[in-house]
Amino acid sequence: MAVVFEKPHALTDAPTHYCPGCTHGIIHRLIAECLDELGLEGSAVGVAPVGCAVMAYNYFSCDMIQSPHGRAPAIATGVKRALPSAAVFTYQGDGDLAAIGTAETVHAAARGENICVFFVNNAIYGMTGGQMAPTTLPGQVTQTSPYGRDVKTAGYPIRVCELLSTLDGTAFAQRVAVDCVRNVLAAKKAVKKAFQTQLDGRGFSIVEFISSCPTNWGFTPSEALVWLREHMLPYYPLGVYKDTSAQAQGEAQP
Amino acid sequence: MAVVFEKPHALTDAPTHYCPGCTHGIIHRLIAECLDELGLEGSAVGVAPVGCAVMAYNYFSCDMIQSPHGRAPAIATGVKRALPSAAVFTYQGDGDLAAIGTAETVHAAARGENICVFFVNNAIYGMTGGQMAPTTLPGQVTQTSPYGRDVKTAGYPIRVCELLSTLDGTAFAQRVAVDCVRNVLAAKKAVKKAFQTQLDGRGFSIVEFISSCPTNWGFTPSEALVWLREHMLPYYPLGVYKDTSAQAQGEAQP
Amino acid sequence: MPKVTINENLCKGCGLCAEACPRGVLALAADELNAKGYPPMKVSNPGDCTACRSCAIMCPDCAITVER
Amino acid sequence: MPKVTINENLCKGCGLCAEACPRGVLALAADELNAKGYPPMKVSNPGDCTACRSCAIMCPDCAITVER
Amino acid sequence: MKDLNVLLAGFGGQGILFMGKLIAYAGLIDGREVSWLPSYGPEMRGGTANCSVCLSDEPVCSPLVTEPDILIVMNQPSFDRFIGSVAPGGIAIIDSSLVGGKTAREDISSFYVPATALAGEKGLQGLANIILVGKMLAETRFCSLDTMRAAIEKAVPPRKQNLVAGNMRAVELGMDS
Amino acid sequence: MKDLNVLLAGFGGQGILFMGKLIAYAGLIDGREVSWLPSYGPEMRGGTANCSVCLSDEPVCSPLVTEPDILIVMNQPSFDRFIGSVAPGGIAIIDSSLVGGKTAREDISSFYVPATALAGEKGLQGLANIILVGKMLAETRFCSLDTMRAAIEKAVPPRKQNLVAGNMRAVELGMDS
Amino acid sequence: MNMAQRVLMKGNEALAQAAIDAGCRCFFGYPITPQTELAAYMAKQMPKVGGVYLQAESEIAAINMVQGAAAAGVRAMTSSSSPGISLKTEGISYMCGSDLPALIVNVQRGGPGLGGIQPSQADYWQATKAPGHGDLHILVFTPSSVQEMVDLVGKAFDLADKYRMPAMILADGLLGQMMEPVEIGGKEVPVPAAKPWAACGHRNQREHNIVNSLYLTASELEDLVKKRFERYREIEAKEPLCEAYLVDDADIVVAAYGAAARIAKAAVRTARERGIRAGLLRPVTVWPFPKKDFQAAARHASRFLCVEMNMGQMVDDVRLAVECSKPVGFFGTTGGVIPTPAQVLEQIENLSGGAR
Amino acid sequence: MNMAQRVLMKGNEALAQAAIDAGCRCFFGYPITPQTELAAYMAKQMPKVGGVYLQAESEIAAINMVQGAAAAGVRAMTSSSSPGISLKTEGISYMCGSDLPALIVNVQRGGPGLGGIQPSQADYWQATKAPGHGDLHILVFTPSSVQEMVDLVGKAFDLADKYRMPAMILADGLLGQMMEPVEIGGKEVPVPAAKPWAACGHRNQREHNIVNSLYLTASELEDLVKKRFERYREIEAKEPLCEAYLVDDADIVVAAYGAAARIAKAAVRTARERGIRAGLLRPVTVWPFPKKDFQAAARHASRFLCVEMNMGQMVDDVRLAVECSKPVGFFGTTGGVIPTPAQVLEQIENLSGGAR
Ligand SMILES: Cc1ncc(C[n+]2csc(CCOP(=O)(O)OP(=O)(O)O)c2C)c(N)n1
Ligand SMILES: Cc1ncc(C[n+]2csc(CCOP(=O)(O)OP(=O)(O)O)c2C)c(N)n1
Ligand code: SF4
Ligand code: SF4
Ligand code: SF4
Ligand code: SF4
Ligand code: SF4
Ligand code: SF4
Ligand SMILES: [Mg+2]
Ligand SMILES: [Mg+2]
Repeated sequence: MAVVFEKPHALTDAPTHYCPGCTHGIIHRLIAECLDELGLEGSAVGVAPVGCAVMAYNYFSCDMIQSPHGRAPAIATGVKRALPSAAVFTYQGDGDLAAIGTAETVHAAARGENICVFFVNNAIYGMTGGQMAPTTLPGQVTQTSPYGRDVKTAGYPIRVCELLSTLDGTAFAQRVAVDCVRNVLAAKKAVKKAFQTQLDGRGFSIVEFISSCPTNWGFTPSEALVWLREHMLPYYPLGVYKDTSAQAQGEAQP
Repeated sequence: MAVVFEKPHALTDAPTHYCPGCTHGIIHRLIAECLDELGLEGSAVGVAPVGCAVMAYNYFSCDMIQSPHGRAPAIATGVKRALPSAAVFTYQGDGDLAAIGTAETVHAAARGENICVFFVNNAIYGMTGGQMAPTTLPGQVTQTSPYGRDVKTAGYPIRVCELLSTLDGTAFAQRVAVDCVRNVLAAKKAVKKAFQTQLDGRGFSIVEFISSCPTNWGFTPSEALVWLREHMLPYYPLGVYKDTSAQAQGEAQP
Repeated sequence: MPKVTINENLCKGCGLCAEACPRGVLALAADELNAKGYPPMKVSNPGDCTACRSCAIMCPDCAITVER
Repeated sequence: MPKVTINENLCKGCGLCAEACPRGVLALAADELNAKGYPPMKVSNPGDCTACRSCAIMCPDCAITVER
Repeated sequence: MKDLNVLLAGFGGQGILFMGKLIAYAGLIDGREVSWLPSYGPEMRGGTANCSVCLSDEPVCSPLVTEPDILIVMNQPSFDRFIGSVAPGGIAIIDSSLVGGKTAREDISSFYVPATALAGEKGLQGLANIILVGKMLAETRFCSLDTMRAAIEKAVPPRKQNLVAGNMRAVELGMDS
Repeated sequence: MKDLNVLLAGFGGQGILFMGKLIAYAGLIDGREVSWLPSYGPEMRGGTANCSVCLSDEPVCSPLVTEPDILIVMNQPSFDRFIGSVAPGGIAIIDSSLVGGKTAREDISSFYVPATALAGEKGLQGLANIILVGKMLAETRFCSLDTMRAAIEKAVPPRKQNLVAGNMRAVELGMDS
Repeated sequence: MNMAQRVLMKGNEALAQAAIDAGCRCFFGYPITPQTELAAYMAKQMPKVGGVYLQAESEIAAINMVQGAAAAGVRAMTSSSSPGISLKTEGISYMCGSDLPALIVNVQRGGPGLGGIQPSQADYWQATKAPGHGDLHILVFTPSSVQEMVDLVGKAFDLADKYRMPAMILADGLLGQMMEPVEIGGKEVPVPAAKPWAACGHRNQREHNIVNSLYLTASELEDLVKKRFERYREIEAKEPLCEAYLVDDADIVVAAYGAAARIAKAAVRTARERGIRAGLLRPVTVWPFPKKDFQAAARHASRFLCVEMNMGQMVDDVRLAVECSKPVGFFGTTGGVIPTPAQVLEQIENLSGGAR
Repeated sequence: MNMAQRVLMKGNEALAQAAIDAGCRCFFGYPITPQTELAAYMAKQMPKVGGVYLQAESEIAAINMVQGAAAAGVRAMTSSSSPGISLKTEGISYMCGSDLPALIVNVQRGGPGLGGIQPSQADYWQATKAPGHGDLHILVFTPSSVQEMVDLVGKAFDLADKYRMPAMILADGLLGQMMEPVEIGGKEVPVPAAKPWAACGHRNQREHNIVNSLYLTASELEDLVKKRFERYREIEAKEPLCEAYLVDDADIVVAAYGAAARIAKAAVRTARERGIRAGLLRPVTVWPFPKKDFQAAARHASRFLCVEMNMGQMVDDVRLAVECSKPVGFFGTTGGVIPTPAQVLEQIENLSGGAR
């Protein structure tokens, strides 16, 4: 009998601390599968964020660095500049990447830093117990938007792929979702493309995963995926926002 | 005989410390003229950056706060939230606004913070003696890009108006230049529109001034304006990037 | 023959696999908690499995192995 | 009659006003430095001035007053 | 009255912190000094939750209970971790629906209450924790039943006062078990 | 040899710091201890520039010259600011093309050299500063002419060695003035 | 809350309510454990009193928003925990340099780095010696009960306004997370004194105000700093706060603040029961440090024991206060470990054995 | 530069060249006066040696790039000045918590806040007590000549690697901006010791390395911190550096470091000429503080005088070093004012008058 699905090698055996049904686990696996398939585990250096994924350093089998909150792109820049042959990636939440780390994100992209950024947008600060994130939807209730996010005072959610695509250094930017089998499979392709972008030396790549946080949204895991589909996807349209690969240059872009 | 041109009231009598021919002076005057014309001097609170304009607090006659480097939009946010009826503006250079202050800029815009940001893009860190700025052009020689800005290592210049226009909270964004009489007059209109945007409560407005730094560029003042015209304007196209005013909604946008 | 296996120690009983399975092969344990306090997922209709891997693709905890 | 006045203490001799003046009214002092060490701008052809304000609009130091 | 140091432990979601609040409110209502300290942070999620409550007639010094007079546990890991720490002469109350083993300690009084099963049987789903508090009340008489009712009324949010009756039933069930 | 504390002052762009470098290099070449300290930061731009140079046979302690043995000034504000600080018995060398006044001090030797005008006359535009260094050399003999030439060769960037001759002419002009 | 009530509240929430009661109307924060409840409380309550709650994009933005609001003349505050406080140090230094009053809350957790999230006191040095670059100080209060979280907030705001400088509540995860009965509310919201220096729009009625920390002329900057230090000297003379517990005749004086002081108190009490003449000095302000209380105690005490949830950061302050006249021992836990009364008692017993 | 030469160089530039000579191959910075020349030099020279010069978007990004490069196992550094250092404190704390070696240069300027740009030593407390949150220390070197800017850089990198911790060169605007003759170069670029802990890709040949400062279990974090402090104790025993000048028989011992020490030295020399038995103790490391040298001097000296370009930040360290056995006076300037030898001499003379 042939094994047609098992844990990728680039994931360790450590059980994760994530809540039941948290999509962080799916995204971890996709990245690990791509590291396996591209043979990158030995040359990869991953950078874990501050956020629910802070302990990603225990879950990926490649060398890992734990970054200060929001600074993962700067840490990754340091690694990549020191070791240009390493396959360097960050794994970051929306608070980490789009709030405190805004400057580091924008400038890593503007520099065309040759790294991959995996961005988990779950519209909330998961780790700290459910505060409003820069990507929290208008009207969404969180611990710090108890009356629903009021755009008049709390402002508007940031669409990260759109923002970064205006920068010349961004080589590849795609938004994916992990709410169903089809989207998870598409997400994996995006992850692979991101790594390929780095291997080709084309510069900064980002994959934004529209994700769920059942715990802080207050839903069951499958309810959370429905909410994601119905509320987040309209605000955060999926698609390739930028792709400078030769191949893509032929194709149309959204 | 009628005076048809004199120093606006909202500028103090203090002589500025700017180098001969530095366009900071022109931009100061435009802002002061608009404060005069809109009767805002008494309700205005200005925020000076860290940069050559750090001592703007001595030059504007309205109340002024000197901000840490890059944090002027956060300071302005604090003022505006505390005193919603104040006319709050920041005055910032490209290092201040687009490097260290990236997060504060992006988030003030995303929040639709009801303030005006006057952004002096002179493609260099003037105050500290001519280092590369986020807006320094490819190939441009500066103290820290002595071989010319190499986009492979130093990355690409950031187009701030384009970047911020992707954000829902940005109500008005225009790029102007101060290289000739016609453009200076257009710039003044933009400043007034920015203040009007705030008075109308429509949210975040930014006017980006394409400016010169004769000292650190190594040109005479008028050579510098020619260089600005020939090199900066092609990279930083002038125009209105966003305008949510009712009036503008009728018009086409670039 | 297709075979799906669940590592009950890793499983957190989230139910995403069962939701994803087009064949109703999987169901949560009714009266059982694993060491972490979760009701583990069970293979209740092993014979219906087609090894389509949908369950494993959605499992956040790599608790599922599929063989054919 | 149009009249342009330059405050020589504020002037830094940058020359932007002269460059902007369509009528060649202004010229830098040849052999003179003000207290700050700059050659101040001079109104060399006052009669040609039309009070168009171009010089003042370009002056970074508010050193120019225009009257009519 | 004697100081009472209580440690409550179980999985997140079992109402461990709420148990603690009930006991603390009871102390407050009786005019005692009180402290309530939860475990906090990510360890709460998925993992175990625990909570220290102190009742005393003098200001509470250390709110962290390391040698509880009373331990209530609602899962196996907490039982394993904390049963040894109960002060000699203390009391352990164990939800035996969820905890398999028994302690060998003879210097403490141990009570095995199948609280989760009981709650299921009696239509008091989710109130296993309150049943255990009831047991604690029966064994210690740390407050009156009236105080307990008042504590429940305080601990339950204003808009959910309809839950008070169920909670009281659970307390009584626990007292009788 | 005696310690020599030199203060050089003028507008930015007049080559004040370069003057200092020449003197410092001369000291270095002669094997002396040397320090060179510029004023720095925004005050340089538009405003005044000044520079402290110390030559000594022992390691220099304070590189900041507050009571110069020698003052060279190239503008009025610097003259006004520093002329009073010259150590008694010291020397002041003043570019009289740019500085109007004269000092009343009699405890120092003052030399008024119209260096800027001279430079203009002699086709040595921009070398007024070097003329003043020449004057200093003439008055103090702090180094030999050969050392001065070597200092100029070091201070002038390698690609601009063609400027050395002009500089030397300016030195000599200053010595004779 | 209109009448003082005795209610059960978490330290974080009680502090928040007390700030509102003290007239704070602008809160700018960024989430971090273990202070999240403070911000959450503000998010809920500020809108009800017409105040501002704003979640900033970062701790840096938050402290600068506070600076802006403070410069505009209102009572403003932020709260965070250890790593977030490091990020605020530039802003705190600016506020010191600009003579701006504001409140900063540090609900400390284990460090260094990301460290942990359990209670700690390892930012004592940062708070008391270097909450930013340059010559400066801030007022630092160390509550040791939820009630004190409440009582010190008003005091902190008042002194900050009076001396025109930032004040810090240096708490920790234990105090932030625990519930205790507190009396809160029932007082009129104070009307803070006028701030004629504020940048709030001059209404064409006065010269423009400038809030600034830049002084390019060194001597001018020096004058200002020296004047500021005169104010600091005044504060050191007038404002130290310290609780003395059984110190009058104490042979062994335990020094502890904040959460550690609660534990130390239990140990001191038991030590007395066992016949050891122990006492507790509990600094309620750690800047200004209550030197006089220590000097007084040094007259009869034979030794001191610092108990801290860090590696011994207050020890030197005690040694300096007693002019090295008596030995100062140390017992501490770090990284988020909370010491037990029994551990402290053991130390006291060892010392008393040694002393006899 | 292949052979050691005696050349005239600015302190900032000499330091940069020395770092390259010490094998530093990654520089990440952000412009700030008065350290700009350092970065400019790196921008010019790093490409020539195949090294990395990168101007970061901020000081925070720069320190984190340093952290990344250091975690990857290379010698990396950043430089800044006072306000920029405050912004780096979170990153420094992370590097301490992750046991990462790196070099941080602080060319101090007047503070607090934006302050000024003239030379200052007002970040002494920040460097020695709280360069970040949590229990931690970094090595702090205080050069007082351009030559020492050069010599201490290699030392700083070596000790940082040896003890796996950040090192700081605490300089100031005077040292950064002045030119002096220096001997520089001429040595082989050292090959730093292997770093088996580095996160540089495991090549499928070892377990994955993790560079991390998070330990959610408090006791685990405590154990680590306590182990780290054992290392600190070793450093305090082995690594203090101090220059003693005319101290052997000194009655009045001036304590000064960095630029202030140059000025103090001149004053001490003149005092000796005037028959006053003055001497100078010049700490070259201020953490670890050279306590023994002070203890030795305290045996014969009747008093100490700290001379600093701040409001007296080293005074307590001296008092603690001599166990308050001798009075410790202070003379200082702040805000960027540089003291003159005459002023210091006056203080010495006053003291000696008072002492006689
Ligand atoms: C400097 C700093 N600020 C704040 C925190 C607290 N903190 C930890 S995780 C987190 C937010 C995490 O949210 P996100 O990045 O969206 O990740 P998620 O948990 O949702 O996956 C915050 C604010 C911190 N550790 N350090
Ligand atoms: C935190 C901090 N970092 C750096 C500096 C130094 N600094 C002063 S001005 C400046 C850049 C100014 O450039 P820009 O914003 O473009 O303004 P310009 O001078 O060109 O008008 C820098 C980096 C500082 N004062 N504070
Ligand atoms: S809190 Fe949310 S994001 Fe974090 S592990 Fe739980 S479900 Fe996932
Ligand atoms: S340095 Fe440049 S930007 Fe600054 S004042 Fe001079 S010309 Fe203007
Ligand atoms: S492999 Fe497919 S059919 Fe089999 S259990 Fe999984 S989802 Fe169901
Ligand atoms: S998806 Fe995985 S973790 Fe969730 S129930 Fe199924 S097997 Fe268990
Ligand atoms: S007003 Fe017009 S014509 Fe007159 S001087 Fe100025 S530019 Fe020339
Ligand atoms: S533009 Fe103004 S400053 Fe420049 S030369 Fe003319 S008058 Fe003088
Ligand atoms: Mg998130
Ligand atoms: Mg600029």
